[in-house]
Formats: sequence, C-alpha cells, structure tokens
Amino acid sequence: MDYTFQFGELLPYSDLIARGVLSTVILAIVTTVLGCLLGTLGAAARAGKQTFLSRAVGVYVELIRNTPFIVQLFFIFFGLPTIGIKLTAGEAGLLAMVINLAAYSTEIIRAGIESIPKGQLEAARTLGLSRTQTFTRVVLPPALEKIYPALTSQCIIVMLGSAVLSQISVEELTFAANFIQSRNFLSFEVYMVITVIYLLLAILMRQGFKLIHYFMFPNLRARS
Amino acid sequence: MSLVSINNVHKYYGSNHVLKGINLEIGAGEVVSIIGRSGSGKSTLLRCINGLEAYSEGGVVVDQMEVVYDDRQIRKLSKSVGMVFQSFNLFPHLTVGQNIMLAPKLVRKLPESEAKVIAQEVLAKVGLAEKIDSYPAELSGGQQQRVAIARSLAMNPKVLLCDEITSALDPELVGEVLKVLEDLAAEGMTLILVTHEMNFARDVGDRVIFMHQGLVWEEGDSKTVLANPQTPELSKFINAVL
Amino acid sequence: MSLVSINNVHKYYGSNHVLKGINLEIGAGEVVSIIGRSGSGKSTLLRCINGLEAYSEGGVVVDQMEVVYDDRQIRKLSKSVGMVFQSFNLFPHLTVGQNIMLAPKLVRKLPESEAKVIAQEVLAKVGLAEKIDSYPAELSGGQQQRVAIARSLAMNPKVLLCDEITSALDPELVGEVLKVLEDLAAEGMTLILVTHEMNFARDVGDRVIFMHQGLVWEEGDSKTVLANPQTPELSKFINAVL
Amino acid sequence: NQLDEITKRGMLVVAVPQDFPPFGSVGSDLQPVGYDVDTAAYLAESLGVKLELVPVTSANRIPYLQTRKVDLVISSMGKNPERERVIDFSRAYAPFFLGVFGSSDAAVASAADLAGKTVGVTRGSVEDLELSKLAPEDAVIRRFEDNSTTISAYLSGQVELIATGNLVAAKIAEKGNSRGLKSKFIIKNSPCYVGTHKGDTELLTKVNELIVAGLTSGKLDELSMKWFNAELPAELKL
Amino acid sequence: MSVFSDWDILRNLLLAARWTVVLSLIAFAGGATVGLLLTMMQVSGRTLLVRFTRLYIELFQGTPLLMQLFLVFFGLSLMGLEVSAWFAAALALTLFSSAYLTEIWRGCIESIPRGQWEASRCLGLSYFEIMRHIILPQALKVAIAPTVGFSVQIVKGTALASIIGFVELTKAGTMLNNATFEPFKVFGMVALLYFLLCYPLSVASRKLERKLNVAR
Ligand SMILES: Nc1ncnc2c1ncn2[C@@H]1O[C@H](COP(=O)(O)OP(=O)(O)OP(=O)(O)O)[C@@H](O)[C@H]1O
Ligand SMILES: Nc1ncnc2c1ncn2[C@@H]1O[C@H](COP(=O)(O)OP(=O)(O)OP(=O)(O)O)[C@@H](O)[C@H]1O
Ligand SMILES: [Mg+2]
Ligand SMILES: [Mg+2]
Repeated sequence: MDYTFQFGELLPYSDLIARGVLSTVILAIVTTVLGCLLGTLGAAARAGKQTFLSRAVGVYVELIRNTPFIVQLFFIFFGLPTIGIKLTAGEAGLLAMVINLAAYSTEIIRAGIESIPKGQLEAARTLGLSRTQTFTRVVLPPALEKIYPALTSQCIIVMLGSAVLSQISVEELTFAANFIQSRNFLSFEVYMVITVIYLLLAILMRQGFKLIHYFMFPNLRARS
Repeated sequence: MSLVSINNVHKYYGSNHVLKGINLEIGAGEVVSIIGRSGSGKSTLLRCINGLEAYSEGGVVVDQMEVVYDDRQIRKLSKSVGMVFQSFNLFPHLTVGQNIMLAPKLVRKLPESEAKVIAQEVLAKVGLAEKIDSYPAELSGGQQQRVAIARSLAMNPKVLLCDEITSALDPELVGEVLKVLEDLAAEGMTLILVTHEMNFARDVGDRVIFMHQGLVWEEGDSKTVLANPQTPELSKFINAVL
Repeated sequence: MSLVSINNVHKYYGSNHVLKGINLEIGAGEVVSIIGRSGSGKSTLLRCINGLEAYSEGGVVVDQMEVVYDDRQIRKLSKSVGMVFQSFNLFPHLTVGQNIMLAPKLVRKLPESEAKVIAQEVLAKVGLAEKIDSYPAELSGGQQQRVAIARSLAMNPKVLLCDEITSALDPELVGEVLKVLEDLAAEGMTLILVTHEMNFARDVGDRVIFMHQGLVWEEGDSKTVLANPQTPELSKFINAVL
Repeated sequence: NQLDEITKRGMLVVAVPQDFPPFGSVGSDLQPVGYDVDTAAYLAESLGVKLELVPVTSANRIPYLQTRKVDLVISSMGKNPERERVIDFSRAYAPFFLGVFGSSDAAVASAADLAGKTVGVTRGSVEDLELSKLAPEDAVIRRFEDNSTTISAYLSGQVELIATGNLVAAKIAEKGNSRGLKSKFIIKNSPCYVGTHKGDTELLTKVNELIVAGLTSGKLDELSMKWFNAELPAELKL
Repeated sequence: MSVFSDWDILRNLLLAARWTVVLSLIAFAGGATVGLLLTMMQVSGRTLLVRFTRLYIELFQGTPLLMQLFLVFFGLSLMGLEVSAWFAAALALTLFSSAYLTEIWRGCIESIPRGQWEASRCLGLSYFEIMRHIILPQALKVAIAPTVGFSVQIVKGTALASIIGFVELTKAGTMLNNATFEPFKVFGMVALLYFLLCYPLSVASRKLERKLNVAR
C-alpha cells in the first residue's frame, strides 16, 4: 500500500462536520419524538377492532415497510411537486424519516400491546376503568417497557438511515463527508472519520434511551 | 332479597354448551365455594356474574343491577362486584399503592389524598401496610395475591369473586391468602370462590356448589355436602382432590 | 457404603450463602424426601448432586464418583444419576420414543434396535406404552411427567433425583405420577425427591429431610419426623402445608 | 506503465457521465450515449483496443480514477488547481461555458443578484467550486449528489436556478419543460479535459497526441456537429 | 435524444430489477454464511470470540450502510485491491446483513428454555450433541420467520448500491427520471416494483410466525 493517510487535511472542515453532526442530531431527535408518537397512535388504531382506520393504517405500514427509504425520499422530494406538494429538502427528508419510523414503531408497539396478558385488561375492566383509561394506564406503559429495546434499535436504524438525505442536498453528516470529499478528494479519510462519528452517535443514542428508560420505568429500577 | 341472583343462565362457546341452565340465589354475607373438575364451567360462571363474559340466555342480577355485557354497565357494576384472579393481574409498572389507588381515583373520582387513605386501610386489612411503595415484582406470590384482594376491596364491593386465587401459589403461601379471606368472611363480606381448598370450603364456607358438565350437580351446606356426597361424581371428585 | 455421600457442602451465589454445610449419607434403595420452604436450598442441593451446579466447598460422591462441575464428569455421572424436573423438559421436537432413545443412543452408544427395546420397557413401566409415537404436546401434563421419568430410567440410573415433579400438575393428575414413583420405590430404586406431597413422603418415603436456611434442620424416619417435629420451624412448616 | 497495461489487456476503461446531456446521457436501453462517449470510442479505436464504459457522477469520478477503477475520465471535466494536485489533465477536447440558468421570469443578471435565491449545483463540480467563491453570503446553494439530481431538483421546482454548462442547459430546455431555461450569466469558460491517474505520463502524452489528431482530422468537429449542433470553437484548436 | 414510452420505462426498470434480485440473493447468501459463523462464535461462550462478535455487531449496526458502502468501495481500492461496484455492494451488504442475522439467530438460540439444556446435560449429552440434537433443531424453527422477515431489509438495502453506481432498480429509476423528467411516475413504478418484491416476503414471514406459534 503506497497511500499515506492525511487526516490532518480534514481539520479546516471541522466547522462543516460540526454543523453536519448538529443537523443529524436534530433530525434524529425530531424523528424519534414524532415517529414514536405517531407509532403509538397507529398501534392504538391497529390494536382495536377492525375499522376503516385500522385497515388504512395497515396499508400505510405495509407500503412503507416494503419499499426502500431512498425511493420514498425521491418520491417525496421529486415526485410530490408534480402534484403540487412542494417541500424543501429538509422538510422532505424529515417527512420521509418520520413516516418511516412511524410505520415501524406502529408494528413494534402493536406487538407490545398484544403481548400484554388478557388478564391485565380483565383486571382493569373489573375495576371499572374505561377503554381509554385501560389503554393509557394499564396497557401502554408495560407494552412500551417490553418493546423498549426493539424501539431503541429502530430509532437508531432510522437515525443511521438519515445518511441518505445527503442525496437530496440536506446538509447533514454524510453531506459534510461528501462535500469535503468533493473538495479535497480524500475519500477514505473523510468516510472513515464520519463513520466513526456515526458510530459514536449511535452509541450515544443508545445511552440516551437507557437514561430515558431509567426515568420512565421506575419499577425496573426497583427490581435490580 | 338476594344479592346475586342467577336465573337459568346458559352459555355457549361456538357450539360448546358450557353452562346449561344455572340457577342460584346468593344472599348478602354468604360465603359460597364453587368446586368441580377442570372445564366444568366454574370460571365461566364467575365471569358471567361480573359481565366479563356475555351469557347466551337467562339473566343475572347483582345488587339490583341487571348484568349485561357492555362497557358502561360493567363500569357501574364494578362498584358492587370485585374480582380476584388466579394470576393476580397486578399492574407491574405501578407500585402497590398505585395499583390500589388507580380505580378509586379514575372510577370513583376520589382525590389522591382520600385514595391514599383507602389504600392504607385495605393494605392494613391484608397485613401489608409496609409494602405500599413496593413494586409487585418485589413481593412473593402470596403477598401479590393479598395486594390483589386489597385492590378489589378499595372499590368497596358488595361481593368479591375469587377464581382459584391460591392455585398459583407455593403451598406454604396458600395459608396467608386464605387467612385474609377468612377475616373478610368474618367481617360479613359476601364471597363467591372457585377453589380446590376443600378444608377451607368446609371450615369457612357456608355453602358448597359442585359443578359438573355445566350444571349445578349438587349443592348445600358445606359440611353436609362434603361429608355426604349424594352423587358418584362428587364422591369421585372429593377422593381425587383430598 | 452409601450410594450418595454429601460432605460439608457449601454453596454461594455471589454473596448469598445458599447451602451452609450439608452432610448426608444416602444408601442404595432408600427413598428420601427433602422438604422445606421456598428458597431453603432444596433445588440447589439436588443440582449439586448431579453436577448441574458447582458447589463452593465440601464434596459430593455418588456411586464412588466424585461430583465435579465439568462436562466430561457430568457425562460419566449421567449413567448413575437421573433427574426429573418440575417442568418436564421433554424435547418438544422429538416423539416420546425419540426423547427416550436419544441418550441411550448417544451416550450409551446402543444401536437403534436396542434403544427401542429399552424405550418400550420404560414406557410400559410408566404405563404409556401406546404413546411411543406421540409428541409431548399431545400428552397431558401427568403423561408428560411420566415420559420424563421414563426417559431418565432409560439410562438405567442408580439414583433418581426429582425436583417438585408434581407441582406443575393439575391436582387430579398428581396421583398418576406419584403412583409411578411408588412402583419405582417398591422395585428398590433409590429416590431423592424434593416434594410438597406430605402424604407421599410419609407413606412411601423412608426418610424425611427438612431443610431450612441452607441447613439440614431436622431429619429422620419419615413417619416419626412428620408426626413429632422437634423444631418450631418444622412444626410451622407442616401446619402451613397440610 | 498504464499505456502498456491498456494495450496488454486490449481494453480501455473510461469513466463517462450518464446524467449530463449532451456529453453523456442514456438511450432507451439505458446505455450511455453522447459526445464524451463518442470521444472515448474514438480514443479506443485509435489505440486499437476495446472500450469499456463506466458511468460515473461528478462527485465520484475522481475517486474512480484515484483508485484506478478507470484508465481515463472523459466526463466533461473542467480543470482547477485542487484537481491538478491529485490527477493529471490532458489538453482540452471540448468547450464548456459554465453559467447560471433559470426560468425567464427570474431577475438575475450577475452573481450579486443571487442574493436570497436558491441555486442548485452538482456537488464537487467546477461550477460548485466557482459559484461557492462568487455567490454572495445570503445566496442559498443547494448541492446535489449528481447532475441528474440537480436537474431533477430544478425541473421539479425545488431550486429556482441552477449552475451548469451552457450546452447542458440547452439540452434541458430542448425537453420542452414548462419551466424553460434561460442563461442568466456566465461564471467561467471551463473547457473539458481528459483526466488521467497522476504520473501516467506515457498515457497522457498519447491521449494528447490523439486529441490533436482528432482536432486536425475533423473527427472531433464531426462529433461536435452531431451533439452540439455547432463546430468546435477556434480557440480549442490552438 | 430518444423518447421513452411508459413501456420503455417499465421494461428498463424490470431489467434492472433482475440485478436487485441477484444482488439480494448474493447478499443473503453471504450474510447467512458469515452470520452462521458469527452465531456459532457467539454462543461458544469463549470470551474472545464473543467479544469479537459483539464488536462486529456494534460496528455494523452502529454505522450507516451507506458509509459502509463508501468505505468498502473507495477504501479497499486504496489498499490496492481491485473493487468493482458489484463486489463492493455484495461485500458491504454481506457485512451489514450478517451483523443483523447474527443478532436474530442468537436470540433464537437463547429463546430455547434453559430447562432443555439442563435436561440434556443430565442425560449425559455433550455440548456439541446438545447443540446438534436439541437446541439447533428447535432454534431453526424459531429462526425461519424472522430470517425471512429480515430478507426484506436486504432487498431494500440493495437500493443504496445505486449510490456507488451499481445499476439496479433504484439507479435505473434515477437514470430514467433524468431522461424523462417524470419523477412521480418513475419513482412510483420503482416503489411498486420494490413492493412486489418485498411484500410476499413480509407476508410469508408473518404466516410462518403464526404457524409456528400455533404449532407450539
Ligand atoms: N374463551 C373461550 N373460548 C372458547 N371456549 C372456552 C373459553 N373459555 C372457556 N372455554 C371452554 O368452556 C368450558 C368451561 O371452561 P371454564 O374455564 O369455565 O372451566 P373451569 O371449570 O373454570 O375449569 P378450570 O378448573 O380448568 O379453570 C371448557 O370446556 C373450556 O374449554
Ligand atoms: N441461579 C441462581 N442465581 C442466584 N441465586 C440463586 C440461583 N438459584 C437459586 N438462587 C438462590 O438460592 C436460594 C435457594 O434456592 P433454591 O432454588 O435452592 O430453593 P428451593 O428450596 O428449591 O426453593 P423452591 O421451593 O422455591 O424451589 C434462593 O435464595 C435463591 O434465590
Ligand atoms: Mg377456571
Ligand atoms: Mg426449587
């Protein structure tokens, strides 16, 4: 190998990288919050009786889960304007990420809801709790607790998926990588560094989720 | 007038005829034990009394309320009928106190402070006052079941239904739960228990109901019935269990 | 010389001192019941006898083999010590016959035909000869447990360890499993049972060992010990269970 | 050396654009066609070897060359000092005027007018580098991965203006899209060069020879007529 | 310049979809092979092997597939290895899918109750025999549904190979969009084709899962 690495050449771009990290982090946070929220609503619709709504949510989930993220992104960014819906690159990217996470979290949370023993529901009913009260007070918290690891992983997967947003000019972390690469041609160095940053972000995100878990589920804390 | 009145109740699961015309009158303060083989319809009967299951025919009246399988009605009923399950069904994410206070706050609309007082009262009654801030997972099975009883009591029911509430417990923990039931019976609570604890049925219960193939096969004063079974089915059952 | 000899065995889980110096000699043909509260160390003791668990101190000798926690040794030991579990642990993907023949073929290196003969023999012994081609899921709990016993017997062990093998069964199925044990005892098999079935311990067992807090708290002839407990702990335990 | 290598394997591997008409685009069978493609064919033919085309984007064409995935880049590539540090350039083989283009109603006549406007450009292209220097602070430059995305972004209305080559713009306008595409101002005259791996001197010399030959023989003029509807400008032939 | 009819678009997309399928199959085969190896390492209980697998999984699940593609594609070349878009895509997808498959399979093996191990050990079976006769046959059955489910992720993952210039369904889509400027139609068709590839797999996975749950 006759190649000398020139990681130092990246220093002038540290600003750009920092900005990329910031947008990736913001995208990840907003997506996580909105996606999980929508996912909960979707799961609630799916777990109830077969209605038009629950079926519509089902179709949405299948559509999203069975097509690649990048195609969804292109469709939103390039396709929707032809029918009069114009979103900026940032909006399009965020929208794509949110509908993606929402679809996956709908399925994950639904699985959690279905794993709650019927006895819990019956106990709540015999105590006189209404349907909504039963769902929010008795079913949802332990359901979330059960699927928390799966949800964490999915949120991280979607965060990593944001790398693709660079394709439509969203200035996130991969955009920074590609930009620097297009200026100094040090592709390997750049991608190496950015990959490590993604790894750190993923680890950080997992830790963050653990921290939230700690406060959200005090019963588990008590047990350990 | 009787507190629980069951009138020719039939129940089908698909084509499976599970209850084949049950008639029962249970007065306030009675302690009734329901015994019988697995699949004889004991749980189904209990679930028809509190509206968890819709019966197919006949009628059930509890505390002058017609029991129908309908959310609104079950809510109303929940103030008169408590139920304790074999598998406790405590809410794992809530502390003992929160488990107990949940329904009084949401259904009886009591303020936190009053609910708390009630929780302390009922916990004291089952001998677990000091566990109010523990989580269910930190308790033994017997303690969990006692909390489940306390949770039902917090709604101040007129009748408590218990479906094999000691079957999931280690033998040495059974006693502490039965003790609580005994105390409740002594205080005059109406109890309807599905149970395999023959000694308890005999010593504490007033009446025994032996179910067989969806029918009340034999019933009467508990000491008499258990000592002198009239049907071969009950004799056989008693021999198998004891 | 005794078949199982346990010499000052200690066991820690982390800082939890679970067995605090157990000494026991069990002769060939003896039927020994181990009783005691949950957490007193009964299961742990059994698991130290067959090498499933490493003990921290002391020594266990079974059939003149030192029991050490080591794959090779457990393999050798498996020819002398059988074990039956509370939860049966049959292999769900194998038929009853395959369940039984697996170890004879792999460990004792018997040819298929011989293993088959053995399977038929042991199944007949537990009264399930006709179930040889069923899958475990097709059997009742009592039948599954009898298959599990047959599977152990197929290795022709000198001593059979049973850990609460009737606790997971519906009350009316307990009898059929105890019957099998009784037959085995009558044939002279050495049995060490952790059990809550006091009647069985008294009527079939030779010796009762009451464990408490990781110690052998009281032991002796089963009828004597159960009729005249010497310690308040055993009295209390017997009252709770009966 | 690389020239011998090419002769030995009997194959010239060339990076060409496929999203940059008229230099390189795809026919209905998705095979690349265009001026660059024909130029590559001419070089291969003159060297007496077969031709293998590798479609690239502006962003990845230099890495392709650096990592020797291709022998030559003939991809409407302009020259600048940054690039000259990492690869070598031949003499120019095609004209190229970089400009900013937009619909007729966009009031832009110079770089200064870009203030507050959104301009799409292909990341890493010469127009990107030049525009990044010229554009005022508050102009929004949207950088896309490749020319096709840049063009799509303009056509779907995601950007108001794009910076690209005059010939390319003409080709897009030809498509008859409702937005139209008028020249606003010229950024730079940046003719196209063939790129070679740094230090492949023999290959570079040979390529230069062949380009000169093509210019004098009229071969390249012929291609220019075919793809640009005009002869090559005189200064290119000097 | 040529004019594309709707049929031309569809025809080209269908032709390109072949490569999506081929690449998916290669990635799955590669991922399954490496994944099997890693799973064995992980359940072996050897500290060093377990640590290595954990690191491997952390690495490939913690970084974007896109970056893995870039690094393989440009990185290996720098080390003097000839890397085609084909090879790079296949390798990156193999690394990516093996990491996930390892996790899935380890979960399946660990889902077999401890009692099965203990009963087997009491019967005198060796570690290898227990794996071979007791654990793997049961785990295999559990693993089928999630594995088929994950294959959807592989098919979708191949879409990213378009970014390093591999002409599969997505790349053909962008090329056609560029040639026709009908993004709604082109990407709509692309999405539809992916859906037709993936949906049957999703349904199969769900059916299998339900069937196995009933069987137990
Ligand atoms: N949800 C259900 N759907 C269909 N059949 C049911 C359902 N619940 C109970 N059954 C059937 O109804 C009959 C009576 O069941 P039930 O649970 O009332 O019996 P049980 O006397 O409580 O028995 P156990 O002692 O096992 O609890 C059984 O044959 C059972 O299979
Ligand atoms: N794998 C383990 N890790 C840590 N602690 C354990 C483990 N197994 C058992 N213990 C602890 O060891 C003690 C004795 O457990 P053991 O299972 O032997 O009791 P036991 O008498 O069999 O009780 P039970 O009647 O509930 O089966 C208990 O305090 C238990 O919590
Ligand atoms: Mg029942
Ligand atoms: Mg035990």
